[in-house]
Parts: sequence; structure tokens; C-alpha cells
Amino acid sequence: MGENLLTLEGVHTHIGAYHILHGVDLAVPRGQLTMLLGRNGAGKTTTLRTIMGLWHASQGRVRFGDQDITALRTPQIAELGIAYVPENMGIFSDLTVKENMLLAARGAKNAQQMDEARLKWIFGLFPAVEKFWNHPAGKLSGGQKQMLAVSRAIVEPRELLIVDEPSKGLAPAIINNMIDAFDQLKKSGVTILLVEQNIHFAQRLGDTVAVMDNGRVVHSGSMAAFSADEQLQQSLLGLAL
Amino acid sequence: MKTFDLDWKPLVLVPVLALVALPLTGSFSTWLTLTVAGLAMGMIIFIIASGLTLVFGLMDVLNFGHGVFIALGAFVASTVLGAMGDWTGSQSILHNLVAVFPAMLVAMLVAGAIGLAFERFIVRPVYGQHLKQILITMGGMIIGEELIKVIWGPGQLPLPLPDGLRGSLLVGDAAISKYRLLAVAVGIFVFGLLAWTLGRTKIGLLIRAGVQDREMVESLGYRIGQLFVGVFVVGSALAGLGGVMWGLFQQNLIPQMGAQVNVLIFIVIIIGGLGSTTGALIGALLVGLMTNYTGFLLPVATQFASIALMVAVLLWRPQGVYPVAGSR
Amino acid sequence: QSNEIRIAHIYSKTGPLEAYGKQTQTGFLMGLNYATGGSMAVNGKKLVVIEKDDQGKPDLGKSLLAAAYADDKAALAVGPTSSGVALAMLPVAEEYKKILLVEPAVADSITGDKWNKYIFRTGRNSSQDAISNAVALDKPGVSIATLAQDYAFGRDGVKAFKEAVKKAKIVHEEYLPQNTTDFTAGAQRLIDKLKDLPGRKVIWIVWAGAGNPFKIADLDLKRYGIEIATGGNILPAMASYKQFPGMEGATYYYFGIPKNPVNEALVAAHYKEFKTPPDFFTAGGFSAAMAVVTALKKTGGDTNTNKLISTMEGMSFDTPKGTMTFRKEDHQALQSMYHFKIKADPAFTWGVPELVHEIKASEMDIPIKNKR
Amino acid sequence: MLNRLLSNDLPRSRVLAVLLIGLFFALAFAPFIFPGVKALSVAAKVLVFIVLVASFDLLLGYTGIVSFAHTMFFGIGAYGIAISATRLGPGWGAVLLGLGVALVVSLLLSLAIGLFSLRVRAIFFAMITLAVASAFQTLASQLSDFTGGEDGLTFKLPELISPSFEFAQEPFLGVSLDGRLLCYYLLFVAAVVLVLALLRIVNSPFGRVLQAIRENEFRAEAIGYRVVVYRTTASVLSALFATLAGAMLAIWLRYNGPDTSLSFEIMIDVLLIVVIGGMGTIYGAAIGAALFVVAQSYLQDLLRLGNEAVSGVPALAALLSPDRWLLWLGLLFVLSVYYFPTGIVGRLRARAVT
Amino acid sequence: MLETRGLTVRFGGHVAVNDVSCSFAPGTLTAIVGPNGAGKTTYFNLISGQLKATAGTVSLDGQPLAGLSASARTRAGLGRAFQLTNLFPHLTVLENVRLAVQATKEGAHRRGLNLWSIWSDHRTLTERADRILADVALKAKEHATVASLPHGDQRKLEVALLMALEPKVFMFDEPTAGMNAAEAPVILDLIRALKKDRSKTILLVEHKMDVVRELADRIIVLHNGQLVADGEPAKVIASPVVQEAYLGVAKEKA
Ligand SMILES: Nc1ncnc2c1ncn2[C@@H]1O[C@H](COP(=O)(O)OP(=O)(O)OP(=O)(O)O)[C@@H](O)[C@H]1O
Ligand SMILES: Nc1ncnc2c1ncn2[C@@H]1O[C@H](COP(=O)(O)OP(=O)(O)OP(=O)(O)O)[C@@H](O)[C@H]1O
Ligand SMILES: [Mg+2]
Ligand SMILES: [Mg+2]
Repeated sequence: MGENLLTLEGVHTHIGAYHILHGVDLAVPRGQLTMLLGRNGAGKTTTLRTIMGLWHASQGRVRFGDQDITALRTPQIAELGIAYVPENMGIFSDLTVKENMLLAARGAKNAQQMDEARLKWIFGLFPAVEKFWNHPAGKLSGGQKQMLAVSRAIVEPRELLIVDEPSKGLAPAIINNMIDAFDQLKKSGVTILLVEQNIHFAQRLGDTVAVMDNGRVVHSGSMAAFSADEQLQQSLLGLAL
Repeated sequence: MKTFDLDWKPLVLVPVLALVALPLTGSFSTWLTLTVAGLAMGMIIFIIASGLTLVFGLMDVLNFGHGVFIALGAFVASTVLGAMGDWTGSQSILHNLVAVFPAMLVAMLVAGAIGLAFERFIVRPVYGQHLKQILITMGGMIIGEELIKVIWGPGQLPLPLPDGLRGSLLVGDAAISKYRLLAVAVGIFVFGLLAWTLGRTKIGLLIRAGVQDREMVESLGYRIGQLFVGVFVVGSALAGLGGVMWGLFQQNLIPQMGAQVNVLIFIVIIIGGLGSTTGALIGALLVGLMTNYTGFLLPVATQFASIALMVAVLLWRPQGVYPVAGSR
Repeated sequence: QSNEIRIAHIYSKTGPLEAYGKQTQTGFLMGLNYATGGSMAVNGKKLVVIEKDDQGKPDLGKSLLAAAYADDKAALAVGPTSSGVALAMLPVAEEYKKILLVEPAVADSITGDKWNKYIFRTGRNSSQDAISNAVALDKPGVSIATLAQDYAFGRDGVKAFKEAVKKAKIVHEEYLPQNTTDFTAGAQRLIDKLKDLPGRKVIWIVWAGAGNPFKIADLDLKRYGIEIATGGNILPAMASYKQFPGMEGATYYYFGIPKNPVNEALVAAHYKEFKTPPDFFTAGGFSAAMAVVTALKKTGGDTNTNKLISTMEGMSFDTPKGTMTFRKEDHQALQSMYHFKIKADPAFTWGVPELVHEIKASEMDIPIKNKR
Repeated sequence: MLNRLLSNDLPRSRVLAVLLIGLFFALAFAPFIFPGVKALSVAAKVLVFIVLVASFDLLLGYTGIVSFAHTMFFGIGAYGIAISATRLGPGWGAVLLGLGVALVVSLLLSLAIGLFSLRVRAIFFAMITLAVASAFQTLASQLSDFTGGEDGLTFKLPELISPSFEFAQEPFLGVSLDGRLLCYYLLFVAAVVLVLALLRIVNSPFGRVLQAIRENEFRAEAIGYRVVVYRTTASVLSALFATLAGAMLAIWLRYNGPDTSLSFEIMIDVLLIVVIGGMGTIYGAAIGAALFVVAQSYLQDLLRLGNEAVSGVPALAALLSPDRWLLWLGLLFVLSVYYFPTGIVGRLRARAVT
Repeated sequence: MLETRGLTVRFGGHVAVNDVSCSFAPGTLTAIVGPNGAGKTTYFNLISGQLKATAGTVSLDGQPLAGLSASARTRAGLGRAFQLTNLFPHLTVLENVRLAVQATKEGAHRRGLNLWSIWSDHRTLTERADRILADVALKAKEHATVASLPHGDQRKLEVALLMALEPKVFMFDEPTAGMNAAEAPVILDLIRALKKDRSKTILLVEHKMDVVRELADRIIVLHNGQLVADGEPAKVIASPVVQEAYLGVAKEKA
């Protein structure tokens, strides 16, 4: 049992003719919440997609626990115990909220088999999910879709949770709920890798931080140290937290 | 939390149509003959269309080549039945059925296997692109038809119904042909199996989700590629089965037979609401009845009856009787 | 001139009538071979057959015929398979002033109102078909209902049939759409019309192409004493006749019926080459070849169109169906038809038509419908 | 000048420009360059298909409407000429009257279909048009007193454009100067004018709005365009141009029947040509039509040669048999979707950019 | 003056906008805030005609808009930008804007039905489109197709289209969502510039409270489809409804 759940070593990714990632090294410590920061276009989303096998690394290794997952296909990677919330939310708009959740609950054959206690917990965090249970997901408001996307990722316990910008379009109150949710998940032992633009969010949750620029990780370390060092923030992100 | 609001209105369409026709046909026995024949015809149509509800309705693949699997199934069956002359020639229904079942099985296997290749080479590059699907599957259809001509010859091929399945049962003055009863049985079986698989398991949901966002379904840990192949193969196999039923019904086969039923089955699927098995069944029964009633009351209008029916249904429900996908 | 006689054969090599076209082509080549004694030459001039595929499309047939006359310098043309194509071709023959020998397209109007003097036909026309059937069925006390496809071919056939029936009574005409698959409704209407009538009751079916009208028998017509009758057809289509032993009608050709040396030669040659008997359209193609060669022999290999026309008008020639004669007035070949009765013979996959009576050309009053 | 004639929509690729100029001159001098009756028929068919396909592209490529009823309007045009020439005899009056009536019928029918299309989803609309087109075809063959049924109508046209009319005794450059030649040039001029007109329409403000609707109907409505009006206008226009193409066909063939102008096969050919040529480019329609019609017309001849070449290998010979030309056509469908996803014009333009 | 009276819409049993009466005067920027699913976007949809109201009316300068389609309302002077970018992806940036210019410049929508003039001949329209692109700093990319643009530029174009319509009423729906700190100012500057023109009515939906605080002359709060607060920014933000329902526990600013 290594102490990092997920590690990327020298990962290069090409999209078509474009070379996007130029040797990403990233370690996500087990049981912690790692923030991945960076300017627009730095390659954060690309990194997450490479981990999920939605794009494949042309060079380098991705390791999950002791297993090399670089060449695995997306479903196989997901089956290892990774949940993913993509940047575009990936809502199935023709299906109802319930059906969206049911698909995410791999263990359940039908709605009755879903874990009630866990659903209750989710409903508490994101009341809209319960309220619109039998509605087509496509009709939800922008923020409600975002809540559904996160709910789907946590409907069953997973070892690693990868989330791409969960807070966009959310009202402040819901952002607070989401922070609580990630906090509780972390306490229950889930490892989380989070991409975020919302600075407060990042500061309140992060244990460790990695900053990307131009397809590389240019800084990594503890969140506490990073928050304290305004100069570093200025030079890496172009703004102070 | 669980709500069950069954949409019953489309379900009564079939009995309503039958009742409306009753006074028009004049005699009860005539009405009975027409109605039973129409329902059974509807069942046959349902069987040949059922594969398409999966492929077109659920997977959103506009498969204009579906007909070729129907033809293929029928031609394979003619070869198999031809080899079992003793069984088909026998007067015993049991023997006949013993001959028909392997024919169905082989037809489904062959159609399914060809479906596998069809998915790989024809359909896979064009998932999500309707126009290209139309063209490339048309191309596949033409190729398939020509290959059938190469193998079985360009002409018409007889597919005689086994003797035991000929003729009718008489109910009073009304005649109900035996073969149609078999068709009803097979139709109910196919319907039950499909309704159960799609309604009680997650497969239906997965397919619909996969059509919208394949990557997301994979990210949830499902192997959507294999599922799609599987569904396509099942769809093709069902078309093969439909071909056997249709071929035995027609009793002669031509390579173009698949293309000839294309419009008919598209109509059925559209009335049904693209992807709903129940909808397709209702659509097929309505079309079956409608053709028989107009055929009796006003033969010239028969050709237009099912189209008029479709337009009427769409004016009532623009998405078909049971819309599966809301916004596609 | 050159030492060749170029003959264009335009037919459905592909398309819905591919199977028919292929038969004609086989028969035509066999016929040329037979008629020239294997030399494929008349008066030292080589016969060259140029084959063209009309795909069953009238517009294509039209341009192919023009190309055959103009680009390929064909002296005369034979074909096509479908009536629609033939009708579109007729004006082309007139335009290029060359002969078109129609085989096997059947529409009456080819030698009727659409005719021009360059048109000859070895094939039978719909009237001949219908009238021979009428002759076969026409007995006093018989009630006949007709079942036909709802388009020109079906309606013309019934009309000719009706005109020829003198003693029997036509009680009902049922027309169903061409692509009908479920015949229950039509059958029910026929039953309703016939069931309470006295005497012999017959449904006469005239149907071509897809669909299987014989399924109406599944409604148990016997319980009302209703019989089915129809004309002949190609062998695969006669498979469904096997269920109706005793069914009567009149046919154009069945290889076992005519007894003459030409037919014997055809059947022998066909068995030798294909191990199967010749069919409907093979005999037709053979007859066309016989007509062409007979005419050319008579002109001494001269392909001048006017000379050919005057030679062929009234010309008699041997065919697998016995002697045919081009009627002077409309250039239609008059020929025998065969009144048959079906026998189910386990040796054949089709119902075997047994000859009841050869209906000679003189027994049929085929109307002349063209204007000269 | 040329620029304005082409409505400022230049080919934007040197190869494409060369191809188009080549095509133009090939068609302009076809009777002299390619002798023979067959070659001239092929050239005439190319002209008709250029107009037909370009009119369909207005609907499919520019407006994004998938319709299978386009050949219905093509057929209406052809039947218009055929029926009136049959009934009224050969005269220019009959031709014009037939054309006029056909245009009116097409207008009304396309208006009705266009308005109905607003109620249903795009894919439903496509299927409905499929059904309507097949019903129309059935109707045409059922009304045989009027349309000649399955057999169609053969008719005569004014002397001037009939083959029997010869306006000069001596052949010119080996080509006899007859009505047929005049007829070809009538078609040629009509095709050029109609294509330029279509080019103008798609490059007008109206055309750009159509593209906007194709891209994002919802937003087009939101910025103030009445999508209904534009859609319907586009369907009507495209139907009218198809009608004209149908009339051209009938004038050339002096024959019309359901298989010739109404069949589903033609519809699929048209679809394929649009895709091969490149959707949303009138030039693509022209290039695609020429290529496809020529390929289709000579495929059998080509196969015959291939068949003879490999006659030693029976299996190969069976596949290369001219009778199986459809097999190769089917393969052409499949391969063109594989290799020309953006069509010929799309490819050439992409090459010109990089 | 834009006015809604008793505006209500019901989806099945769910009332997404409930009896909202409110008027918006020219020269003010009104921010609309509220929790997710409060009905803000739906309210916009009702005003601009994307949705049909179950009850209630919308009027502009005293003219009722009931029964008018979305396009007719746009022509009457309502303009909006969308929460999720909603452009013509395969046309160029310039063509996108020109389509909008052509659509509304007095009577120019009729030019759209002009079949016979050549698009590129309408120079004045193109020049106007060019000027607008310069305003949103997109001039350099005017010939790029929209699909190839980065997300931030698409958001700018979304706003450019709204500008091109020259409406009386501007409706912005979270114009800076998903945009990072470096890009947002361009859009906010544009809105500031608009505010200077005192004849325009501006509506802004925004979750970022610092932006709202800076720009808004007035805030209205929607909650469960109902209008629950309306007034001066400082007062509204301080009110208990907003503190609880919207900001959650009252410790938003860290
Ligand atoms: N499909 C694609 N094709 C080509 N280039 C792409 C594609 N997707 C992303 N890129 C490019 O890859 C680079 C990294 O993009 P990525 O989405 O990973 O950035 P990001 O860090 O997630 O940015 P953001 O904060 O805007 O989400 C960008 O320059 C982008 O333009
Ligand atoms: N077409 C529709 N059918 C059914 N319900 C709808 C429809 N449109 C919106 N709703 C519902 O109405 C409510 C209001 O949605 P709306 O999009 O207006 O919210 P919002 O205030 O814009 O939220 P956000 O800040 O998340 O964008 C939501 O609960 C949504 O589910
Ligand atoms: Mg990103
Ligand atoms: Mg919103």
C-alpha cells in the first residue's frame, strides 16, 4: 500500500495533432483532497480525462494504487473504484433524475435497490435532486444539473473521486453544501482530486495543491503553505487567493 | 417516491378502432375474420419491426439496411426448410414446428452474425450522424441484396408453408388461419422478452444514455461499445426471425423483399414513438387492422391507410404514442 | 456492307425482372444457335448480338435503344422485358426507322394504340393470355369473380377476359393494390360475393410479380365450393400451384406440353447446359430468335428495314410452341395457348400443368387494336 | 463581372476552380467532344441532376431539412410536361402550361408539407416525407388514365427540339445539327441559369439566415428571425427548382413514368451526390452530380472490361460481372461516406487553406 | 419601461415562476439573484418569449407582448444573452454578428427575406458588425469559425450578439460563468459602458455577489419562483431572506 493513491509520471497527451500535456507529474495522496489549479487552458481538464482513459497518454505512466492503468479502457478504470464528474456535467437529459442516479449506482438493478441511507444524505445536501426525482434531467436549471452531476458521483462509495469545476453556476448557499459534502466524504476515507476556479472553495478544502501551466505541473505542495505565500500565487495563477 | 402513472390512452386505440369498424363491416363473422387476421398481421409486422425499435428507436441508428436482414432470414430459412423436406412435408403440426424452429434459429444466428459485421464496418463510423447513416446503410442494403442474388439467384424463390400450418380454423362462419395463430404466439413471446429486458433491467436505460453521451456512460464503468454491438446483433437477429415469419407468410421470396417492407416498418416505429416496444406493438396492430378494414371497405385506399393513420397519430401526439426520448 | 449483322438485345439484365430477362437471353442465344444450325451466321454474314441492360428503367431503355441503333449500328433490336420499357422504346424505333422485335413485354398497347410499323412482337399479349383463359373456363352455369392487381396490366387483363367470356357469368371484379401482402380483406369480399351463388364458382386470378394471391385459399374456400383458376407462370411461381391439384387455366408455355421438334431441341439443349427444363421466357427468347433468323434468311441476309418489314408481315416461323404467324395488321405473332389442369407430382417442386386442350390461334378472337 | 455572376461565392480552391471550369466547358461542348447518342444522354442527365441536386442542397445543406419527398417535386415537373404534351399535343403552349401547372402544384404541396414540418421532430419529418413520397408514387401509378400508370407517358414536343428537325443539311464537326442538339442547348442554358440563380439565393441575406437556422434554430428565432417563414420559403423554393429540373428531364426524354422521376432510388442518388459533392456548397452539387452520373452510366461498361480481364478467376469474375454493378454502387456509397466525410468540395477547400 | 404583471408558469405541478409583478425602468441595472432553480432563467424565458406564460402579462413601453413569438419580441426591442452559450457554431464570428445586425436594424429583418441581393453587398451592415467586434475585442478573430474559439471568446461573442441587436432591454444570464478572473473584466466593462447610456434597461442574473454589489442599482430576489425582495443592493443583501436562503450561513466573504 503506497501512500499515494494516484500517481502520474511524465504523462504526455496529444489530441489529434495538438500536443497538450508535456510531461505531467502528479501525486494524489490517499485519503486527502488534492486541488488542481491553473489558468484557463493550462491542461487541467485534459489531465483528468487522461486519468479516466478518455484520452490516452502517448508517453508516461498513470498508476492507481499498485496498478498501472495507463492503457486501460475507461470502463475498466471506472470499475477500479473511480468516480468522475466531467466539466460539462455529462447529464443524460432524456432520462429522469432517478434514472440518471440509477445508472450511476452500478450495484443496484432498480430504484428500490439503491442505498436509502446514502440517498437521504444526498437529498439533504442537494434538495433539488429529491424534488425533481421523476423529472427529465434536461429540464433542470443550470445549477441543479451541477448538483445532479455531483450526486451521481457520490451515490455509491468510491475510492477516488475526480471532479472538474463543480461550483460553476451554483448559488453561494449550495456551494457551502458542496464544501460540506466533500468534507464528509474525505472524513469517510475517500480520496478526492478537484479542479476548481472558485478560490474560497479551494482554500477551505484543499490538503495538497498542484498548479498546472502549459501542460505541466509547475508547483505542488501543501495547501497551507501555498495559501500563505502570496508571491507564489501571483506568479503561478496571476492573482492572489 | 415511486410513481406509476401508466399512460393508458394509446392502449385503447386498438379496441376502439376494432369497434368503430364493427358496424361498418356489416356482418359479425366478416368482422371477426378481418379483425383476427388484422391482429395477427399486426403481430407479424411487429416481429419484423421489433429489431428496428432497438436499432433505430433506442440506438438512434437510422438503419435503412434493416430490410436486408429480413430478407436474409427468409432466404436462410428457405435453405434450412428445403433441407428438411421430410419434416415440412409431414401432415403433423408437431413435425412441422420441429422443422420451423431450427429454421428460425439458424436464420437468427446468421442474421445476427452478419449484423455483427454490419455494425463493425457500416454503422460504427457513423454513430450519431443521421444523414451518413442513411447513406451508408443504404449502401449496405444494396450490397446485401446483391450478395443474396449471388448466393440464391436473382429470381423468386418459393418458401412453401409446412402442410400442417396451412388452412384455417373455423369459428362459426369466420376463418382464422393456423399460421397466423403461430405468428401471434411468436409475437407475444418476442414482445414479452423485449418488454422485460428493456423495462426490468438497466439495458434500455444504458442504451438511451449511451446514445446521448457515450463517454459519460463509460466513465460510469459500463462497456457501452460491447452493449451497442450486442443490441445491434439482437436487432438483426430479430429481423432475421421476422424474415422467417414474413417469408412463410408470403410463401415466396424475392431479394428485394426487405426493401419492400422498409416504409411499412418505419411507419410502425414512428407511430410507436421511436424505441418503445409497447408503442411499436400498438403501431403494428393498428396498421394491421387498418389495412384489413380499408382493404374490405375501400380497397383503393389501402395503400394510403397506414400513412393516414401515422399522420393522424402524429397530429395527436407529435412524438408518437409512447415517446421514449424527449428532446432528441 | 460489312460482313456482320448486328442485333441488339435489350433486356433486364438487372432490376426487378432480372430473372425473366436472363431466361429470355438464354432462349434467344439457344434459338439463334438452333436456327443457324450452330453457325451463328446467315448467308455468310455473322450474327453479332449486342446485349444491353435496361435495368427495368424506361428512360434508360429508351436511350440504350437509340444508342444501339445509332452508336452500335444495330440492324434491328430485340426486347425488352418490361412493358413500361417497351412502350418508351416504341417511338425510338420509329425515329431511327429500324425494327424492334418485342419479346416478352405483354402490354396490349404495344401492338395496339402505341404501335408503329417498325414494331413486331413474338411474345403473347395480355389479350391472348386473358382470352385463352376465358376459353378454358367459359362454360354455362359457371360464376366467375376476378382478382387482379389494381393497375393497367390487371385491369386490361380482366377487360379482355370479360369480353371473351360468352357463356359463364362474371359476378364480381376485385382489384387489389399491387403490393398487397395480406389478402384476407379481398378474399372476404370475394367470398361474400360468391358464397350464396348456385353452380360452379371460380375465382380467376391474374397477378404478376410480388405478393401471393393464392393465400386466399387459406380462408378455406372449399367450404363454399369456391375454386381458384389462373394462367401459367414461371416455374418457381408455380410452386404455389402444387396446393391446388385440379386447378384449371390456360398457359403460354410449359416445357412438357408442346410436342414438336423445336421444343424437343430446346428442352434437350437446356437440360444439357443447365440440368433444368426451359421456362416461360426461355421459350419466348427462342421464338424471337427463330423469327429473326427466318426473316433474315428470307431476305438473304439483307437488313434493309423496309424489306425486312415486308418480309415479316404475314411471315410464319417455327417455335417451341409450334408455328407462329405475324399478323399483317398489327405485327402480333398469333400462337397456340394451352388449357391445363394442375397435377401434384412429388417429382417436381411445382404443380405440374397437364394439357387439357391446345387452344389454337384460330380458336381465339384476338382483337386488332392498332391504327395503321 | 464573373464575381457578381457567381454572387461573390468563389470556389476558394484552385483545384476546385479548375474542375468547375473543366466541367462547364465539357458540358458546353459535349455534343462535339463526346460523340454518340449515349454520351449526349449522359451529358443531358448530368445537367438535369446538377439542377436537381443543387435544389436539394438548398434544403439539406443550407437549411438542414432532411426530406425524402424531393423527387416528388421532380416528378411533378416531369409529369406536368408529360401530361400536358400528351393531352394538348406538341406545342410550346402545352409545354409552358404544363410547366406552370406543375409549379403551382409543387408550390401548394411544398407549402403544406413545410407547414406540417413545424409540428414534428426533424427525424419524424424525414420519415413522414418518405411515406408521403411513396404514397405519391403509388398515386401516380394508380391514376393511370391521367399519368399512364406504371407504363408512363411517351409524348411529342415542338418540332424545333425534336430529333426529326434538322436546321442544317451538313453535319458540323461531325455532329448533325438537329432538334436534339437544340434541345441539349436549351437544357444547358436552363441549367446554367438555374444554378446561378440558386447560387445567388444561397449567397443572399436570406441564404445566410437559412444557414443560421440550420446551425441553431433556437438562436435564430431569438435574434428576431421568423424561422417558420424562412423554413417554409426554403422548402417551397427548393421544390420549385426541383420541379424545373423535372421539366428539363421530361423535355429531354420525351417520356416520363414513375420509375423515371419518382423512384426512391433517385432520391437516394441525390442524397449521395449531395454528400459526395459536399453539403452546403452549390458547387459540390455540380461536381458530385457530374461524377456520379458518369460513374453510374459507365459502371457496367467498366465492369465488363474488368470482368473480361479476370475471366480466368471465376470467383472474381462473378463479383466483377456487369450484372452485379449495384454491388459496386453500394460499395461506392459506403466508401464515399468513409473517405469524403466533408465531400469533395470540403476536402479541396480544406487543402487550399492549409 | 419593461413590466411584468402576475407572471406565472407551471410545469405540471411545479410552479417555476409564481405571480411575479415587477417593472424595470430605463437607465437602471437590476440584478436578479436567487438560489439555483429559483426561476431566474425561466423568468427571462417568459419575458423574451422562449416560454409561454401560464398566466400574467409582459409589456414593453405600455405595449402588451402577449401572444408574440420570441422573434417578434426581439424585434419589439427585447434582447438577451443566454446562460449556456448558444451561437451559430459553423459560421464565422463576423457572420454571427452580422446576422444579428441584419435582424433588427430598423426594418432590416425584412432584408433577411431578400433573396436576390448579394450578402456581401450590404456593406453598412458589415461595418456595423465590425465595430461591435472591435468593442468586445474580437476583431482579430472575425474570420475564425465559432466552434474553434476558446470558451471565453464564445462568451464575449454571446454578448456581442446582444449588443448588435441594439435592444431597449438587455438581459444577461450569468455572463461570466465558467470564465476565469482574467477574462471576466472585458464583459463587465461592456456592461459598465452600457450603464452610461441612460436609455437602456439592463437585467443581470449573477451568482457572484461582488459583481452584483458593484454593478447593480437595484436587486430583486427570486425564491421558489416568487419575488421575495426588491430594493437597494445593500439593504437587500443584508435582509434575512437573502442571508439564509441564498447565501446560506451568513459568512460569505472570507
Ligand atoms: N478537443 C480539443 N482539440 C484541440 N485542442 C484542445 C481540445 N480540447 C482542449 N484543447 C486545448 O488543450 C488545452 C488544455 O485544455 P484543458 O481543457 O485541459 O484546459 P483547462 O486547464 O481545463 O482549462 P479551463 O480552466 O478553461 O477548463 C487548451 O489550450 C485547449 O485549447
Ligand atoms: N421546461 C421545463 N419543464 C419543467 N421544469 C422546468 C422547465 N424549465 C425550468 N424548469 C424548472 O423550473 C425551475 C426554475 O429553473 P430556472 O432555470 O429558471 O432556474 P434558475 O433560477 O435560472 O437557476 P440556476 O441559477 O441554477 O440557473 C427549476 O426547478 C427547473 O427544474
Ligand atoms: Mg477545464
Ligand atoms: Mg439559470
